[in-house]
Amino acid sequence: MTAAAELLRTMQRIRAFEEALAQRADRGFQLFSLGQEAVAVGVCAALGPDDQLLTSGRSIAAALARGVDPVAVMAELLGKQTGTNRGRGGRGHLAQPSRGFFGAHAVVAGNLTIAAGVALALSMRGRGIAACMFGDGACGAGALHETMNVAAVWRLPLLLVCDNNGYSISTPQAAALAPQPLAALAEPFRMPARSVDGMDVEAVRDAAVALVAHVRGGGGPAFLECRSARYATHSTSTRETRPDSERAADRARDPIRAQQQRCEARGEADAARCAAWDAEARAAAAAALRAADAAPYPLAASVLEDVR
Amino acid sequence: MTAAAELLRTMQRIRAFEEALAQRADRGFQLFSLGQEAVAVGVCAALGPDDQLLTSGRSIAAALARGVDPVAVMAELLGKQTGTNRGRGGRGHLAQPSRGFFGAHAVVAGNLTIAAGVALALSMRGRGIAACMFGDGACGAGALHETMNVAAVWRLPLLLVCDNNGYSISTPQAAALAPQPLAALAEPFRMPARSVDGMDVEAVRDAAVALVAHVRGGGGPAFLECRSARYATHSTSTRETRPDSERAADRARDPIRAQQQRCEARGEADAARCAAWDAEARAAAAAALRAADAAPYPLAASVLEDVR
Amino acid sequence: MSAAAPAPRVFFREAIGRALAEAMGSDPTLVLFGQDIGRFGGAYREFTGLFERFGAQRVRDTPVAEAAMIGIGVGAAAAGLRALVSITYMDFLMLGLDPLVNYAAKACYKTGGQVRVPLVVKATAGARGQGVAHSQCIEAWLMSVPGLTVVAPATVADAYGLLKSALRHDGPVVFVDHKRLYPTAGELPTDAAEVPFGQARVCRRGDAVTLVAHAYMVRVALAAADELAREGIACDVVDLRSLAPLDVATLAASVARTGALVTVEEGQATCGVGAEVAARVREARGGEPFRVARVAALPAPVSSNPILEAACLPDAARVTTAVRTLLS
Amino acid sequence: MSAAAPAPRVFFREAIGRALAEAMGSDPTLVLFGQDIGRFGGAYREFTGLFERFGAQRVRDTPVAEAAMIGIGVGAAAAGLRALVSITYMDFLMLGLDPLVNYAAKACYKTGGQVRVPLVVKATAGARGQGVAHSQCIEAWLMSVPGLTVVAPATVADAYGLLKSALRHDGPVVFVDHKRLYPTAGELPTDAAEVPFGQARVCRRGDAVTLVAHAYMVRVALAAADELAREGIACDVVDLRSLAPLDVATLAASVARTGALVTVEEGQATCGVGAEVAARVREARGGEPFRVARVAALPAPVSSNPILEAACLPDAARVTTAVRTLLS
Ligand SMILES: Cc1ncc(C[n+]2csc(CCOP(=O)(O)OP(=O)(O)O)c2C)c(N)n1
Ligand SMILES: Cc1ncc(C[n+]2csc(CCOP(=O)(O)OP(=O)(O)O)c2C)c(N)n1
Ligand SMILES: [Mg+2]
Ligand SMILES: [Mg+2]
Repeated sequence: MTAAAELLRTMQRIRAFEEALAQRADRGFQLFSLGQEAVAVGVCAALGPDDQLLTSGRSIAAALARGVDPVAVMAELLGKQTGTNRGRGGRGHLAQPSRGFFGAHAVVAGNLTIAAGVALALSMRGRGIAACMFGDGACGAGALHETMNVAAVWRLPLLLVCDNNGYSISTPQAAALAPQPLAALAEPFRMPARSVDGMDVEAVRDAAVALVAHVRGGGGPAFLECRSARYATHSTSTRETRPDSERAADRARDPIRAQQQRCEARGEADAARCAAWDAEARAAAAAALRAADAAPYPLAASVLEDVR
Repeated sequence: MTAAAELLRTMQRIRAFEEALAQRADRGFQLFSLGQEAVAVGVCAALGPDDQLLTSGRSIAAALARGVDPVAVMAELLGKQTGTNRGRGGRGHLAQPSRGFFGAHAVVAGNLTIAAGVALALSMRGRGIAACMFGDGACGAGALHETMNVAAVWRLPLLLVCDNNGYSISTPQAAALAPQPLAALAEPFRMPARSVDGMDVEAVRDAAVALVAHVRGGGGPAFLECRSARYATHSTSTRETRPDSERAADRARDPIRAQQQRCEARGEADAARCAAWDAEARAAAAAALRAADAAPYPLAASVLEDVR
Repeated sequence: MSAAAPAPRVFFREAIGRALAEAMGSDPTLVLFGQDIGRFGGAYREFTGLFERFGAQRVRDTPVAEAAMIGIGVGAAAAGLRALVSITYMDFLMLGLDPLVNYAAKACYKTGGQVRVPLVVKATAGARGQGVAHSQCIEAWLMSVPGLTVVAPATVADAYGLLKSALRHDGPVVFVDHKRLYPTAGELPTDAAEVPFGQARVCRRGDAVTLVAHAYMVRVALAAADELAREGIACDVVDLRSLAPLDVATLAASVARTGALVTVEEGQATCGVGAEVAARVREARGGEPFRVARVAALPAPVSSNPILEAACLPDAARVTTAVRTLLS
Repeated sequence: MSAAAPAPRVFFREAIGRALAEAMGSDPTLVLFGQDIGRFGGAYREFTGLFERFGAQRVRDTPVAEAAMIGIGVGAAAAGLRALVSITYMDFLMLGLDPLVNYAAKACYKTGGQVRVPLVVKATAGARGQGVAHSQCIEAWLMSVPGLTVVAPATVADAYGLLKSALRHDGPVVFVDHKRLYPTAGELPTDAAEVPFGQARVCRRGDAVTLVAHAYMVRVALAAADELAREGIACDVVDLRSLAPLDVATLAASVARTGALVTVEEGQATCGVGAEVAARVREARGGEPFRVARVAALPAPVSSNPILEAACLPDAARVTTAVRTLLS
């Protein structure tokens, strides 16, 4: 299978996974990446096994793109003992450092300084880089500034990835953030920065590959802004505020459809093959959901375990 | 008297004041602005009576340049009841909002967000702008980023003044800060920014006047970096770390001597007149010190006053 | 309460919205700051309609930047406006403690009375399935800060009345609104009044034991009292309402009658509200003995996991057990 | 203590420096972060020589950015290093509470044990003429955070021993070094040992009253005990050393003998260490009565003004008065 097809299939798996999980509204709200799959998938295509990825609370796509077992992710999101975090982290806190997914953190911008520390540890231990995904919302936070500055002064191996879906809950980017594009934030710190179409998985991947090469080569941090669009509401329990027209326009640039068309155009996969992959992804998601449903909850008596 | 001579005299008064206070080592440590007088004086020359100035802990020059009564400043620094803050604020917390000196705050970068709030209040009340002085050390802090962003989005009437003396205690700028010049920090926020020689009081004043005009005109915030040099140690109780050669070079570009030479060259004041002004400044400082010495300490019983 | 009109029942968010709307209407210097409080109306719709009525100058959507939100609120309040800053979850207040504690709480003192900071920080506390970094109750930290007033309503009437008081106070106030109160409703007379700081509310009379709680835990304490009543144990239930200042007189009077005190809080027991209440009552009682027990969260982070969250937090069963153990 | 060599007297900063140097030497993954801790050697020269010996990679001068300092320390520790972050004054810890409390203290729990954070945050507390925003003691806040260990030495030996323990612990520890201890000296045997967490130290024996303190206030308590001894009042003085976990057994045993407890702390009384100590002792004593008084800072900011600072803070006179009042 070609690399382009792999990108497509990973996005299909994420989409199928989230759509399957969306059926479980009874299990608490979720933060989906529907529409934003290309960002996580493109970035992860540029990372290696020794690297670590940190994300914001919106983390399902990233965890799956990084290769974390979907059954364990599903179990975690449903609060089961077999989850990645033994059911204790849940939505917003998925983690599996052993798979290079250092984890999600639901405090907006709260993952940035942590990521710089992870980058430092990796560099002092001699292998790997850290990548950190955050939303446009995090760009107003001081932690980004502090992180960019220290990372630049110390030349930390850190790739900062702004998954800019244009909104912080209901607040549009322009109402909250003066810089335009957000990648401009990196300029004073004299680190390479790129702003790309986050709905184009290959564009994301290509930019990420270039910046990762810089970071891995000891050049210090880099900044990648991916302009994406979120199809669903902020979380499954948040009310929608965007006009229908805007949402329709967003839906029109579906990263999965675009990649499928690209694969077809290039002759890397025909429509039937793509449909088969999609069916496979849906079957796997359904299986993950069944496995998670069947798994036990943690015991109430375990509430004081792993506190310190 | 000419404007240039006024600038000179204000700097002389500040220098004399701090040198007089330096005799009182027994009264706790102090944070002097020796060498940095031109920054506060140049900036204050651009402010009007409705404006408010906030500063970092290094605030004597700013308070005096803003026109706060030196007797009250001296009393405050010696912990006396007749001080600006009734002796409760002391070094690092001088304030007299009624004189347009909103005050000092000794938490590095802690004054920035406050200043943005003051700017908002002034703009909503229809007059005045806020200016906020901070050191290079504050430029690594997230509060600067948050402040610049909100100020830019809301077009707050805020002049940010970085009094860059090149050091945060012992840490040279380059060891702590990636941006160069520091004024570059303002660029992503699309506000006007200037970096000027902070040892040249007219250069500071001219840049401040231009940026204040922008701010006052509703254009939103602006950023002024003044490259200065601190002659003394960080505080009177801090050990010196800079090489003698560097300190000598700093001393060679004395803002007061430079302004005096300028006045003389322009024929605005001859050497004798400048010396007389200096003597006057020293006499006034000595008088302020005597008055402060004579004033009472606050009563221990007042410790719970003004808590809420 | 007006004799004429029966008090209408309103939701918690409506009580807050009404207090805000009235204060905005009567005080043109009042400005609101928060994430998604404008057209969106706030996480719990408690700001609904304010943006439309008072405009973007006075109802300000902010970036996600809690330090700046609080700092700007503080500075604006210190310079002549009145500010309310909405912190979506109290956990994020940690990001803004520097301007709140190091500046706002000290401004009046350190300037010798020149600067006052009429600021309200509304911080939504407590657990409701949102996980380890969105569930904390840190009001005990704030109680300890000289210069801060801290209030935490448990009812619709107190949400309204305490917020009205906070919005007229001339110093910084933290207003703690608990997530689990948002689905609750209660009576709010049209002529509802301000609730002064420093006055606890005895919400149930009994003489076997004093239960002390605040915010959502008042409901838990009342549920426990209901159950205990069936066993013949009559509880005095005191709703603190105001954590700083504390109404020690009401607490001490209750304990004088009951001789037993059980404190209930959703935050941690360690250095918590209950420890302070017990200490103050003891000081006020001048050595007269009484029994004490504390009920609080277990010493663990509060997971979003429903099993673990429930295991961590106090509920009526834990309160009744504590009471029975104490009295036995 | 070794019988052969008499224990040399060293300054507080030297004890800290020695613990750091030894830990750096034996654990190559240990990295230090702080403002001016490199060539400058730290505000109290407690880092002197470490930069020269271990280099710029492991002794890192940071910008003034407490959130990043702590966050980077946390991240580095979580990803396989061991980190010590020096916060010049505990007041500034407020700027870094988000990574410390919302991430580090919860990382192990929320990842189901996958991530451990061997981090020490050294935070210098207390008042010594530095004013309202440089004098606070907020260790009580930290004590209440599940997942955090909090220690506060009062002596040279404990500064060394607790720091050594902290630098081997596999979770986050806050190490509180009080400013006024820096001019003090004490014995530090060359074979000085680690001091385990959760063990208080009885530093003076008596059976009239138990004085409990930590950090600099242990010296104040001892001075008060000296004075009270002259009046025939014999004090048990307990140095907590470890605030979380608390050594309740030692405290309860002392109070069992004396029947009276006076807590002394430099922070605020409200929700403070003393309130917690009293509550825990009470819980441990199962209702056996004892008398209690708290001595703490007055509820005001701590001014740099010498008169006001002294008026605000506990001193031996306030402790002796509290003891006499309690026992009378
Ligand atoms: C410090 C902090 N403040 C507020 C929140 C509440 N919150 C959760 S997600 C979110 C929006 C973040 O927007 P963005 O960073 O753009 O990420 P997106 O949700 O769009 O992926 C907010 C404000 C939070 N989690 N953390
Ligand atoms: C948040 C915070 N961290 C640390 C300190 C300790 N401190 C006091 S002054 C200072 C140096 C500040 O340097 P700079 O901003 O350049 O101002 P300068 O002293 O050079 O005028 C530091 C680190 C502080 N006051 N506040
Ligand atoms: Mg977004
Ligand atoms: Mg400087």
